[in-house]
Amino acid sequence: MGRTLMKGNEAMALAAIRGGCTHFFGYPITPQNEIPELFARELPKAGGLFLQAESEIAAVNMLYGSAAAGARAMTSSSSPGLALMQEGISMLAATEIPCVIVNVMRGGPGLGTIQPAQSDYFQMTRGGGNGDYRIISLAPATVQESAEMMQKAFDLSHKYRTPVFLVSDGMLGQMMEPVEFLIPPSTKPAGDQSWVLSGHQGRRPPRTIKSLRLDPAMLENHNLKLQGKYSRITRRESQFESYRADDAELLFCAFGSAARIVKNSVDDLRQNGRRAGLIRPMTLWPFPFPAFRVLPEKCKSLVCVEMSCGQMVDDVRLAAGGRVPVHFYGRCGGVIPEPAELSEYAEELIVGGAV
Amino acid sequence: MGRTLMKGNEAMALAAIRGGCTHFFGYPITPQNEIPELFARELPKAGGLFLQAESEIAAVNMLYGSAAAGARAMTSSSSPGLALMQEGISMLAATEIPCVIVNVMRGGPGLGTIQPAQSDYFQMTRGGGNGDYRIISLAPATVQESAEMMQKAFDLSHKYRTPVFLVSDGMLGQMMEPVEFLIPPSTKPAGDQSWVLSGHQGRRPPRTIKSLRLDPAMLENHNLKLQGKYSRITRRESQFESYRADDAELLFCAFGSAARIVKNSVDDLRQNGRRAGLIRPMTLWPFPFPAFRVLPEKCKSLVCVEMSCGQMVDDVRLAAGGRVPVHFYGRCGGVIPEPAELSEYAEELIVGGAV
Amino acid sequence: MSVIFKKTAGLTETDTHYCPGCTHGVAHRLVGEVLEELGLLGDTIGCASVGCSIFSYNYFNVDMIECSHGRAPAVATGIKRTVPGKTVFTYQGDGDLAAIGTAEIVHAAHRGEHITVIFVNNAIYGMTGGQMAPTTLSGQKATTAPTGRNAELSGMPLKMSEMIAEVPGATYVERVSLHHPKYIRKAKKAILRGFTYQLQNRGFSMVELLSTCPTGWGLAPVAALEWLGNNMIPYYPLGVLKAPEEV
Amino acid sequence: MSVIFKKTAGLTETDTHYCPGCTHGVAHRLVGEVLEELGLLGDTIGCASVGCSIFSYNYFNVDMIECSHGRAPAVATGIKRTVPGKTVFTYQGDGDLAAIGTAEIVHAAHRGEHITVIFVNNAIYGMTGGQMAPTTLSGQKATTAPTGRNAELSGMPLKMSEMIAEVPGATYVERVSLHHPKYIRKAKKAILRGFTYQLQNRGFSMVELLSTCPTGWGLAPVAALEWLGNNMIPYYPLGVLKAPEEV
Amino acid sequence: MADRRGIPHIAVERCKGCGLCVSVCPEAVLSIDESRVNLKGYYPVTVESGESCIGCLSCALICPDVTFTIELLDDR
Amino acid sequence: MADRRGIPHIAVERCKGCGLCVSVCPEAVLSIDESRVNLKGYYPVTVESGESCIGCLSCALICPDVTFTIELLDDR
Amino acid sequence: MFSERILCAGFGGQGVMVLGKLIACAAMLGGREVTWMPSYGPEMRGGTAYCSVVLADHPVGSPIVTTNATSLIVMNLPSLERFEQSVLPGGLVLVNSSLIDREVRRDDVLVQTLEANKIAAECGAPKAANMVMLGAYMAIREVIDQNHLKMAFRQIFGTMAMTSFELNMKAVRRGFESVDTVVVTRKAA
Amino acid sequence: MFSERILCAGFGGQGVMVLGKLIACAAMLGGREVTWMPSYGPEMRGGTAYCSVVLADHPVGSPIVTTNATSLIVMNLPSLERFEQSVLPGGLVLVNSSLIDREVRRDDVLVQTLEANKIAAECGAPKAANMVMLGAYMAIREVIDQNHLKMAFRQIFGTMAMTSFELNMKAVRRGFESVDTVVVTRKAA
Ligand SMILES: Cc1ncc(C[n+]2csc(CCOP(=O)(O)OP(=O)(O)O)c2C)c(N)n1
Ligand SMILES: Cc1ncc(C[n+]2csc(CCOP(=O)(O)OP(=O)(O)O)c2C)c(N)n1
Ligand code: SF4
Ligand code: SF4
Ligand code: SF4
Ligand code: SF4
Ligand code: SF4
Ligand code: SF4
Ligand SMILES: [Mg+2]
Ligand SMILES: [Mg+2]
Repeated sequence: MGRTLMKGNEAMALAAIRGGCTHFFGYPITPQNEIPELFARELPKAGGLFLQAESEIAAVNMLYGSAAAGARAMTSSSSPGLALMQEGISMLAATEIPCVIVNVMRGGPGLGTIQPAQSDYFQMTRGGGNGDYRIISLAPATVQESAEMMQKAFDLSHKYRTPVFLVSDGMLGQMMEPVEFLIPPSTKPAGDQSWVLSGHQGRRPPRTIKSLRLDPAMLENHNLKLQGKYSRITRRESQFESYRADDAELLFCAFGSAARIVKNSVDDLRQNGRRAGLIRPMTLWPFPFPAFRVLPEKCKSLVCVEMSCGQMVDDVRLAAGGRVPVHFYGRCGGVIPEPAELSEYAEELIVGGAV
Repeated sequence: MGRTLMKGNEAMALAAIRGGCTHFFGYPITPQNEIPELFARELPKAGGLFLQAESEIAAVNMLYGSAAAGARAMTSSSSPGLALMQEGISMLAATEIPCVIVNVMRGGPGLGTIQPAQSDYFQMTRGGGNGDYRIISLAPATVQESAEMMQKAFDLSHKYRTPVFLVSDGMLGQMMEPVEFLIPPSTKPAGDQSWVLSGHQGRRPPRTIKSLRLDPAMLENHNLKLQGKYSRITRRESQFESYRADDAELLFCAFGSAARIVKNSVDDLRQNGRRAGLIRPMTLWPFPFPAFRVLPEKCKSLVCVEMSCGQMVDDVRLAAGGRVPVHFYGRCGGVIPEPAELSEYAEELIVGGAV
Repeated sequence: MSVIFKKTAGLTETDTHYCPGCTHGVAHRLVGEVLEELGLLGDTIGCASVGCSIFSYNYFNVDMIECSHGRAPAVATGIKRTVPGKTVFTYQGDGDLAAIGTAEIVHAAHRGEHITVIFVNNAIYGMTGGQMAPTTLSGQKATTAPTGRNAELSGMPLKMSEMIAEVPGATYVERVSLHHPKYIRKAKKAILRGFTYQLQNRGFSMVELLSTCPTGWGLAPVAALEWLGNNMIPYYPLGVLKAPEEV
Repeated sequence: MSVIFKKTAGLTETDTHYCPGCTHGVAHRLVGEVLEELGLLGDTIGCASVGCSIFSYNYFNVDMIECSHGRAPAVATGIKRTVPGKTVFTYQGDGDLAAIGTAEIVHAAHRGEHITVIFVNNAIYGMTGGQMAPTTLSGQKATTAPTGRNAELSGMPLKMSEMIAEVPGATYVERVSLHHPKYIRKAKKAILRGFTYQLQNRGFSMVELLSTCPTGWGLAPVAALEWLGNNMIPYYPLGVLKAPEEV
Repeated sequence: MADRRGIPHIAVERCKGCGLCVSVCPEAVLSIDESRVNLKGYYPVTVESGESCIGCLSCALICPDVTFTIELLDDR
Repeated sequence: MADRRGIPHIAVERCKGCGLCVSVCPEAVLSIDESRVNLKGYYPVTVESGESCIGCLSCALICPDVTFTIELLDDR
Repeated sequence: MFSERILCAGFGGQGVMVLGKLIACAAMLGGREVTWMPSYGPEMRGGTAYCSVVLADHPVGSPIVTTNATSLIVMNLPSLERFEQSVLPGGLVLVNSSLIDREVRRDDVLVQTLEANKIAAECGAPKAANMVMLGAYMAIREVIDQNHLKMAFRQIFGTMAMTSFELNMKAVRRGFESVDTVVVTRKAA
Repeated sequence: MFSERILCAGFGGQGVMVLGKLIACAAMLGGREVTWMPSYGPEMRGGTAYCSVVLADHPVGSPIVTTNATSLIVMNLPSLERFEQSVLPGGLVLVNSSLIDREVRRDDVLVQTLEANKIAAECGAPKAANMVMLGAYMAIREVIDQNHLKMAFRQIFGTMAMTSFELNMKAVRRGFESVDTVVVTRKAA
């Protein structure tokens, strides 16, 4: 196909179809509407199904049914819509149903705004639904990566039988950038289908997909099984990008949209002779703690930059473990920071002696 | 009244009425049904209103309307019900509506069980709704405290114009213990009513309660205002109990039901000559970081005990800041740890040299 | 000698957890029998809802999925749209279907989903201990209506079948009762009809079964049957509320 | 010389953000006039819903509250149950009321809440850019129904008023249209009647206003009025669907 | 019809002693046996006068626990 | 009725030029003025032949932006 | 430190919950720290109902008695099956032999059997077998006195008809007395 | 490092979004890194529509051009009012003087005015004022060439009717040429 100019939302939808997605259920909400709209046009042509649900709650439950019946299925929404899906997501995690859920984040709380933000980090990494569960959470920073991570999301979800979040935002979803589809289209996974609801045909005992276990010992066992899976994922799947970090004195940590902006200011700072670098989590959960295990020798402080009032900063502090101070710089409510203000903030820290 | 034997759920409901609660909206769910049932019997007698909603979503939105119209109003539910309320809670926080929301936690994820658990710590401290917001989260450990914190919850919610969580669980809610109502009944708060919807009577401009702000600068300002309030609350309202902690080598951290059990094992360990102690967060948010600022001189390690797979442990690690190792012991799925197993775990740590 | 009645293969060997005399068991049997008679057991996926019947996934001899409270029709939609060749049904209580799940049932009907809904109306929340449901009768006591349902406070009981019948996408809606063998025979016919329309891809079908909850009502099982007959049927009249033109 | 028409005090001076020719503006005016004429402006609390009319809180000269998508009837319930002396209304679009908010509207009606619902049905999601609504007509194009609504896939359009009229607690339900001055006069009468019943504590009233969305429909404003008259009214017949016996 | 002869068999261990079958049997064939408790802890139903059974199936239709198997004596 | 004389006043800056009023005026009193743009950027409506106005209020009833004030010349 | 950990178990209708509540309440009125914790949820339906009661002279930690009961009061056979092993060596097992026709298999506990249903019937209060058990418990474990029990009745039942109060107290007394009159099987602790 | 940051602004129907997309796409086809970012949401309705385009020879960080535009293409007056201050000193302001009858007030930027609507009408494509602006932009900032623009047309519009393609290209050419023929106001950088 070569490089095509495409919105992040469109790239995710097309990549999903390449990733073998056959069923989409969703409810309109800005700034992600290009996703359902593209599916509405394209999925039927590919023999798949686009169905508009009456609400986000219905959408996530249709997704549950569809994926339980064996489809590669997904939904997408934006922040308040995700809030409504929490019960359903907890259920998907509990019953280990593979599927993909996109959050094109906007500012909050409440209705907030339709402009970009990253203030759903907690929602994307620490549930919001009830109980102990974790969702793999992938955070692209470019349109190209949005496409690639979408294809990967389906594979991960099937590999671990778990829902996967793709965490975009209004900026990444609405902007156009060159995209090239490099990953070959997926064919249906030959993987384990022994849990899929298909009718027993009189040839096997009936199957049940369920989360309720009234015997505490059984539910604890189930939880331990889930936790075992989560540790495997934590060990194997955390991912990050390291940008000019090797010799950094001041190390930024930022993801997604914020990270792209931070890169600009890392370059600016470097031009001014400041040793700045960036660690960009590409998985929000599992958070890439290994990236911080060995900090650059000269690293004097970490600066977490978010388009929120500070949520990932908890994880950065946990990663720092008290070894270096962690500073926070955030903009919120739909405001997108400029590289210059980040550089300025960093300069102040350096001049103030914090770095 | 003297000491009366009472279920935690009943004590909360009665205390709410003493706290001036006039309106309750809720939807049945185990193990909190005694709360709505008591309100159904008692509130009408007190001139108040009990209304059963068609769902938790309706309940939290009725609460929103009622509190916005000036009532001391509340709802209660249990874990999956709370998951459904997330959008509404984000809205309540955004619009700064004072009200009280009880979570009588049960095991998860999904439907999980109706037995006690503490696996909604994330849900109770890091939203789950969209956007940057925080909810004051009170965690009683006895029936007596359930009653006291309930009355306090209303006052806090009005003081800061913010929703307040009362975090109980199936054990605290279902068990009976002696209760004495010591705090005098609240009278209606004379506080600021300038935001209450009351009809303008042609005497003032119309009022609007809203969360949407399409101008990013305005929404950022609103967020900063909220954050300012959250820092004030963080500075002033965090609370904890310290139990035999002064000279502890091994310091437990646990809240609510788990904490009462830990107390037993602290006593056991002390009897065996082990210097154990407990820090019990009484507010989950704001987490009582000050309790950990100065650790007991001899403290060699922290042990976080939860009836979950480990959620508060993040905050304990943040509190420890790398100064001492943080261990985690959890039971989940409705299993309640026994003091003996905790003591045993602690002994192993001590013998293993971790402490 | 011939066997004229035996337990259907549509039910598993597991004993139910229902209270003595609870007609959920009768509803189960009827669904099991119909699925067996239509030869559908191997090709059916059932959606269990949250209520006393949550464990129905242990009792029906078909693949089953547990659905969050009220959401079974959405889950059923997802399944049916993925494997249209399978028979898909939901089994829902009145709290599940008529309260929290109102939007999902209305919109499954609205879209004309080719599914069959078994709606067990016992006028109460059984599972959680006898709270008032939208279907609780006027004056009927419940733990959250200690002096009986008060229409001034909570409105008159909701007639879901009448409402759903108004939705263009609903094909077949009938209300039957389980309080007497004669009525149980009719109930089975209705269930059969519901599944038959599904097999013919003729859209959404729902059968409302008036059912007892001796525990929640605080009545002995036999008294509960009578109470149903004397109190529920007058308010919830039995019969076909909507049916397609036969083809 | 006498002024026979001027802008009502029921609306603020703020200009609306609605697209040119969008009849949301007409609906606003009618509600404002009725509230003014009944002398209720100082005693009314309005519930804005999520849709193009979200900013209605800037336009009505009454205290207003913003409600999450679909939940206005629950919020209104909370308000009315707290200050029963105030007049409480919701203003909701068809996506808000007929999709995500189905449960809330049905149950507000079910409980017979003494509120008035202004239901603006423009057969589309205007705010989010023209997606299909439950009320979108068969064959009508929308961004999520690019070849037109297909009844096989999405069912026939949902007639909310007919459905709500079936709910026992609903007192007054009428459907009117805003596509022509003659109909607008009738619409105002209906709105007046809705609020009057509320003042008499006679329960739940809902007025469905057929409305245009020139932008979402891709039509010029005048063409949109015609389209409404020619296409919506035949499917959504105007008139009283339910009204109380006069006392 | 009066000639019709049925034989009711009861899976006693499944019985919850609810008495619904007893209440609907037109021939008073069944009764609750209060002299014993089944493994589940209920007084189970018992066939009191089997010879009167007309095989009408009422008991089987109303039994929520599907305890009944009914045979028809077709040689009469 | 033909005797009735109305005077339409238009809050031009509020007008969005949608033309609804023009389309419903029975006397062709109104027209869109394409010669100018109001502050909002629309071609506003204008009174083309005010003398024909019969004060029927149609324009006022249909205008979504409530631009009209109508007076009745009652001396006729 | 004093700590009595009691499990009361039986069928749904046998009144084991109230039995536990009365013990807890009377002990509270006697100045103890107490907790009472029910089993709850749908598994109760038709199955075994039970509650845990803890009496102590210091704040009670876990209100749940699982493997470390000091007393077990069992009203029916399934409950004995389920909880026999939960009693600490040296603990008490109080058995309603009206409905339990097997022996306690442990030989490291104190066993007291009594025909509670029969005794209750004799008192003219056939439903008060739980009160008979309560009386027996009071006789063996001297942690609550009759006065506090009477006050507990008031607190739990509110204004109760005098006759039923008298009947219940009679059953309690008969249970209390029966400890000396019925066959006692004491095995070595 | 090369970095061109463009703001295109005008009324909803003026085609500023497409104008920006064509620039971005053509530049991409010419080998640049590019981003395009629209304003979105209901405030667009009837108001000002605008988009940001960034062209660079390295990966683009922020796709949003706010205060640091190197070029501003304005199609109507409100857009000039809103964005005039967003241009960096030395930057370009390209003004559609058909609809903007005031002068640019900055004296530290390069200003080019052209009567885009009039020129478009002259081409027989009255709706193609945006294409005229595009041509002028190409003439001044030599970052995209005609060939890539043609390919960009294909990518963005798919199979477009040949006539409308030709018309659009004609408008682009006339815009390109007009830079030398219309009055040019250059102020000192
Ligand atoms: C989200 C959520 N809310 C509430 C509950 C609690 N709950 C469980 S069953 C039930 C009601 C069951 O009533 P019904 O549907 O009538 O079924 P029945 O038990 O009467 O057969 C409720 C409210 C839940 N599990 N999940
Ligand atoms: C929970 C949630 N889901 C989705 C949205 C996005 N959304 C905003 S308005 C709207 C639909 C509006 O349509 P309608 O109610 O018909 O009003 P209209 O704009 O047509 O007047 C939607 C889906 C939202 N804000 N919140
Ligand atoms: S509670 Fe009611 S509905 Fe549930 S099993 Fe018992 S009788 Fe049946
Ligand atoms: S989008 Fe439609 S409903 Fe919304 S303001 Fe524009 S015309 Fe009106
Ligand atoms: S078949 Fe009929 S007659 Fe025979 S036992 Fe059953 S109910 Fe009685
Ligand atoms: S109806 Fe069934 S369960 Fe009930 S008594 Fe008869 S056989 Fe037993
Ligand atoms: S009042 Fe009637 S006649 Fe006069 S301008 Fe308006 S529509 Fe025309
Ligand atoms: S209807 Fe109103 S807004 Fe539309 S053109 Fe006429 S005056 Fe202007
Ligand atoms: Mg029910
Ligand atoms: Mg609409």
